[in-house]
Amino acid sequence: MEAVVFYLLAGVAVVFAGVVVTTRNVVHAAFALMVSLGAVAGFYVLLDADFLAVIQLLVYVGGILVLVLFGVMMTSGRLIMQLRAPVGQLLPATFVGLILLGFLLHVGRSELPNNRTLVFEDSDGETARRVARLLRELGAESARLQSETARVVLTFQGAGPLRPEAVRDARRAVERGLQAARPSSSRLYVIQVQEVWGAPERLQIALERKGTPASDGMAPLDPSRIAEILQPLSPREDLRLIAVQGLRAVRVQGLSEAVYRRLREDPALRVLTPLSTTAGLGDALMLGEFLLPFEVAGLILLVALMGAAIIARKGITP
Amino acid sequence: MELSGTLLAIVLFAPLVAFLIQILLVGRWVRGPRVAGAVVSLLGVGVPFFLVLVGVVPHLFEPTAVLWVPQAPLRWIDLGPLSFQVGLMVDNTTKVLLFMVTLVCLMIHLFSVEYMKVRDGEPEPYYSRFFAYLSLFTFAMILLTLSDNLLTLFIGWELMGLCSYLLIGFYYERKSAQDAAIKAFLTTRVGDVLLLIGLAIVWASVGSLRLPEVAQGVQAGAIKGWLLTLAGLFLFAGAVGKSAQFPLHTWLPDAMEGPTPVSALIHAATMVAAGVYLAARMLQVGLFDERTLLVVAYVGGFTALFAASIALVQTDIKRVLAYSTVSQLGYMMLAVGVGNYTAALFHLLTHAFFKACLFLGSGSVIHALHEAFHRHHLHADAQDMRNMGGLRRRMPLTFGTFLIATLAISGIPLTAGFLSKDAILAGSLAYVLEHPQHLMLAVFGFIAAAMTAFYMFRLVFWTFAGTPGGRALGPEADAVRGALAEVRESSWVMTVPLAVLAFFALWIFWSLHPASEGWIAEVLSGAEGWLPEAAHRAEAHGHGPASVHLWTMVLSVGLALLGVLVAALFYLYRRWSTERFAQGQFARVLEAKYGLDALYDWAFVRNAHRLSQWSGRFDLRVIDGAVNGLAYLVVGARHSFTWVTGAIDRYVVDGAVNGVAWLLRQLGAGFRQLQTGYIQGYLLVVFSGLVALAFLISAAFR
Amino acid sequence: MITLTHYLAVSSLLFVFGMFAVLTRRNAIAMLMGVELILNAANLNFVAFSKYVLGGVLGQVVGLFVIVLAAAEAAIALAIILDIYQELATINPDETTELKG
Amino acid sequence: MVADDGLAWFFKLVILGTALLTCLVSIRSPEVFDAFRGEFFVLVVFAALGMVLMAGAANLLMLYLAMETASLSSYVLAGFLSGQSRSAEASFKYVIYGAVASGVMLFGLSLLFGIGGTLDLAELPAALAGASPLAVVLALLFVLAGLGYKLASVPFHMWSPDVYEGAPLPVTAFLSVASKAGAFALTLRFFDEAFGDRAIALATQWPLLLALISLLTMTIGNLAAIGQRNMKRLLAYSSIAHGGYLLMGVVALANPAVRAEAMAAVGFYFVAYLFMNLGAFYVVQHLAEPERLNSEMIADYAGLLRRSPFLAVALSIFLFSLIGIPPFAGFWAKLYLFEAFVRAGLEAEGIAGGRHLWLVVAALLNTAISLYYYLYVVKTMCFDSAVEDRPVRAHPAFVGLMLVLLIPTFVLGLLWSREELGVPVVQVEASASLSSSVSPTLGTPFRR
Repeated sequence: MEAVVFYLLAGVAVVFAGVVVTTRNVVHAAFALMVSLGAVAGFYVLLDADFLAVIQLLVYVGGILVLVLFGVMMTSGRLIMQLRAPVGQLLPATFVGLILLGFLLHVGRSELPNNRTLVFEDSDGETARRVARLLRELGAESARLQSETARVVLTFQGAGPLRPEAVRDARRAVERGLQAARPSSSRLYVIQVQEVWGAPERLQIALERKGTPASDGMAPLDPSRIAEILQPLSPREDLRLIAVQGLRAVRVQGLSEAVYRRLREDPALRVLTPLSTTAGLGDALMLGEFLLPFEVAGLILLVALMGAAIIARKGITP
Repeated sequence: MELSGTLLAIVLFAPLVAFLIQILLVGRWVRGPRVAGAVVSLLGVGVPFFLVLVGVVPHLFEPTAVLWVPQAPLRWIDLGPLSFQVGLMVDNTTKVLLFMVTLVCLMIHLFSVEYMKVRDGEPEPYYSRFFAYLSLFTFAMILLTLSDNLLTLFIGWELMGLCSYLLIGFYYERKSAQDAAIKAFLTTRVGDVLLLIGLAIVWASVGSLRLPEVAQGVQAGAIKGWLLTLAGLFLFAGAVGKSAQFPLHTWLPDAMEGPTPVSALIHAATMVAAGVYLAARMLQVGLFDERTLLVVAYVGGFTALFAASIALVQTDIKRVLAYSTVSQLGYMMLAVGVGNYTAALFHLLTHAFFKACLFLGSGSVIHALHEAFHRHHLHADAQDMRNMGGLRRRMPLTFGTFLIATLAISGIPLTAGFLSKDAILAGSLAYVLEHPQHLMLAVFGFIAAAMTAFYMFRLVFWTFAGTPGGRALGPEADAVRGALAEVRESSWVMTVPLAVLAFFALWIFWSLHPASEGWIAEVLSGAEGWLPEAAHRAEAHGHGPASVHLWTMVLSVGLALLGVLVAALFYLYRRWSTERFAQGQFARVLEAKYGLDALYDWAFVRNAHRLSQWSGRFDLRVIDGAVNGLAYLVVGARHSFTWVTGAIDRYVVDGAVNGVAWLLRQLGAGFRQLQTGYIQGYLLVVFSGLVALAFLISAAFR
Repeated sequence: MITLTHYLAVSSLLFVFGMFAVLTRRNAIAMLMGVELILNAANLNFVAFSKYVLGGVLGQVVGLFVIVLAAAEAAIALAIILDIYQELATINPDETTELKG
Repeated sequence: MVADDGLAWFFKLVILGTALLTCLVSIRSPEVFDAFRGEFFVLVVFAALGMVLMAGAANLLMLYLAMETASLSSYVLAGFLSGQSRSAEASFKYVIYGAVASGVMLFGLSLLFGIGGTLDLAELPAALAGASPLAVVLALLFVLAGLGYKLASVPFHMWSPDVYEGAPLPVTAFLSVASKAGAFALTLRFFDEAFGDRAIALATQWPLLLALISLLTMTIGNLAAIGQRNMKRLLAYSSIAHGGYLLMGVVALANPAVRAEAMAAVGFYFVAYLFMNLGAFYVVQHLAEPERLNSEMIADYAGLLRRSPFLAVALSIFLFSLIGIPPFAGFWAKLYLFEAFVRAGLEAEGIAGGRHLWLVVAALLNTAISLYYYLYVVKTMCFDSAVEDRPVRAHPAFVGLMLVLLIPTFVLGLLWSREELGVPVVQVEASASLSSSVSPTLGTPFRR
């Protein structure tokens, strides 16, 4: 099924990209580009990047292409124009394109690490051993296996039903605590803050491992060590940390496709899925290590806004 | 599909069955071009191709050898304790060769369906006989590749000799065809006799002719010292005859008397490939020791250069291609000689495709010209390049495919030929770096590369560029020009095989990486399951320091482009004239093919006793000449010395100051010209710069 | 089974098509479309690597930034193309060759 | 994400200094469009911010964002002249070229990300250790397309003469120094942190690659400058050539033993380059104003020595310094750079190990070539007879500015050595992300 969808999308993306480079009508080119980029959004869905797919459709297909179409309308008297280059220009471009394609396909096929990563829950420490044994049996010795703490859930107890300020303060305290405890815990980030159903005075904060793979590997963080870090921080007089639960996990990297499938299908292993990629994205952007790039991106938008206004108006203003 | 004995047996015997059906049934009752004959033969090679595609190709990357020996070992000849066991074997080398042989044979069969229909305006009377021979030829080659022993290999080998005799002499009413057939048969026979002696030595020492056992025997030291060398040299002599290496190469150009598809078959997929295949196998099992290998390398390298130089002046389109085959086979032998087994077989494969494409392309041209000349009742030679020209527009498909194959044989990047030739040249360069005393080996290869590009583009420019019949001579010249204007593209039965073969002449099938050997090298250099561990010495050479590849690429591409450029200046733009060159002594020597054909004719065919007289005269002339020449040289040197010192004063010292400034200004103006103001031009520079840098740097560590 | 190689093949094709558009289209806006194809090819790479090799959201973060940047770049580029249209009444890249040498 | 070390700080100062001078000379420049004069300064500041981020970027994403910030502002700045098709064309070419180059670079970054599995430069060496060299080099080449575009190095240089000629003069001067400074800081950090590892350098042969690019850049830059008649364009090509020399410093990074010296030499070169190149551009800008020569053509400079001795002498000094004639800063800059390069080469083993000494010979030959066109300008100013004799007066404020640039051009090399000036480049703060500390070879400073 995945294969069918993939080939369908690939066909659409590539064929319409082909239309972009061959059509004689610039509006058709813009529409073909829209379809091609829409297919890329489809790929994002296949690649578990739902949020990005939505953004792709909204910003690219919705925004940029409208901009491009406006550009087309404002700069051309007629829509069908000499878009095609003479052969003298086409030939070298084809030539260079073919070689480049050859290089890229070659690298993609046989030079890049064509491997996969899996993360399993490992609450009892048994999973790691089981995975290791399976890997040995499958002859996949090259796979790297490491234990780590994938998720930590902190439970706070308040005096009475919690108010929004208390929730906010708790969250800030946890973040500050994590920052202070660098670098050992800097690979965790707040993923979810939720009140416990049926216990209005309780609050749970889930911390999850960052998307960055650790080349150093985050040693399985002892929940008691987390507690040690966070204990001195009582966010408020009326809020105490009462429990720290860590979810240990096994991360296996460098799996070949066959081994990957085999491991996924093993009934005794539970694959750990992230709580939410959208939340993870938001967290990485707004609170995590990508805050500075996020600000820079905002700045870039400002520059674009200003620059476009200046350039567009300078000819009009005397 | 599983690789099984049954599958292999069908692959092997299908062409034989086709042959038998034709000879026993079809040929008897029907005369003239009947489709039945063609269909039987097409099936006879099409079925094996299909089986190879589904049964062998999927197992390409499995590093195993499948040996299939009949249940009760087939004892061919029982001589008490010694007996010949025969069986079939499929290892990595065989897998790729089988694919190539069946595919190329299929294409040639298909092409022949149309090509052989007519002889001199009449329907071909021996149509099915021709196809019968083709089938037998195919069977012989498949038998040779599938054999696990030297006995059946030798049977296939001899069978091919017979087929080549039958097919070269297919137009037997022509005297020249008869002569050529006999010449081919006899010349290769010289090699075959020596080969038989070699086999005898092996059999006597090892006690078996099965390849795995021979490999083990050699490993264990069953043949030692000079006996091993002797055996190797005898075996190599067989390959020399079959693969038309110097000095037994004279039969191959004459074999052009056969129909063009036969030439394609002999030159690409079967006969001549057999010699290289044998040499490569012998290298693999260890029957070639250091001394033999050196001989192989020198014979190969010299042949590459020697044949290329003769091809420079040929005017018959098929003869140019014939000498180019000899030259390319020399390359392969050179690769075997420096121990570069992978490169030799790789070039054998790529060469098969582009050479078949070249021959069939020339066949397409000849066919069209024949038709046109026949319609105009002309007797002009349809194979003479001087009667061609300007065919580019008349036969665009033939031209396109021919050009691709020409680029491939010239070793221009982005073709299969570039990949394999580069591998050979890099191997020889690496060998020379290790053994500087054998510098000539690399020199042979590189100079031949430039010559190849030159004569192949000369051929293309003469045939396809310029004005139609622009070079035609004689009383019929004007009529030839008129006939050429009516030439038409050949039918799809002929152009489809051309397109298929041209595709395989591109790099993309062999390797995605445009500057490095791809999967094929991976397959070929993989361990062969039947060889003893330590016998994998085949790959000992051929991989020198990383920078060797870089320099090889720069040198070979540079030389090839130089060859193309010089050819273009001579024949396309007519900047330089060939007149003076053509009247010179050197050209005459080349046209006489260094006199070797005449020499053999004279020495072996006529009376041999004049040889002594001749050598006496040689003595007189050469030694006398040398003394006189030396004196002349000394006098000349003194004169030129005074002239040079004067010139240095006048031109160099004065000129340097002004010249450098002038040069700088010119260069500056040149670079200003590059800055054209076209943004897309700038971007093209970006991307082509990227590609060029990638090419260069990736060649340094492939 | 779809592997990373499949995605890389698609992205390589998109990249080469984008390059081809940039090199051969005779309209500045169509060239810009080529740039969008190149950016999308890169983005697809990022997301595919992120899923297959790393198993995280890191590549998606980059993808998000790239989409934003593409929007900003398109805005500026279109403004400049409008400007050159006002000056020269053409957006054919072959006709903007006053600066050269 | 963003490094906070000596390298970043040093180049930040260079960039901010250039930005400050650019703002100063733009206050009255007629080339800056009056209606948007305020926005001009904002854009200069934004561009400088982008370049500052480039100087510190230690992460692939940040690297791209910083480059885009600098680029987007620069596109607008290049098109700031109103009603002039040349300026519009310059910004048009700039934006198309820049968009493509950065797109290609992004593709390369995605490949690097895929090979290494990380965005952090500091984590790349470990991740790249076992990777296939071909994949790494291909990714590197794509990234180099973007870096090379910012560095204006061959074959990614072709935008720069056109853009430099068409853009307003203050912008041209700004781009030729600040943009290049940011790009060089980025390139230094990129190769030092991600590819500095000896094994990676040997496997991928990037020093050979950069040495080739450096050779092509200096040679083509110098040769193309010879035939120029427009002073702005001549300076554009000369700055391409200087980029070629500077790349030698990056090549020298391949030898860890002289890493510190190489960085310091590039730093020193940039300080010298800041003064001499900006000085030359500002004299050209001043002369191009309507009340003076109203021309950028070299032919119109004839007899300038008599018409305005101050401007002629000032320009001559800047040009002498650009050639690298002894007492001036440019000489010391080149000397230090070549010395570091030679040392790096001598200590390497063989060509494969990074012994690219041929490049020094090429650089010296190139210096000789550059004499030709620089001295041609000086000759025109001093020896050719003028068309008219009306004196040309420099604005008093401009004379002040000139002194600010001239004095360092004289004394920079005499007062400070590479170590004294350039050492901050490699001094590492505790929290900085540069991994190794000052190289021990700095203990034996180079004495003159």
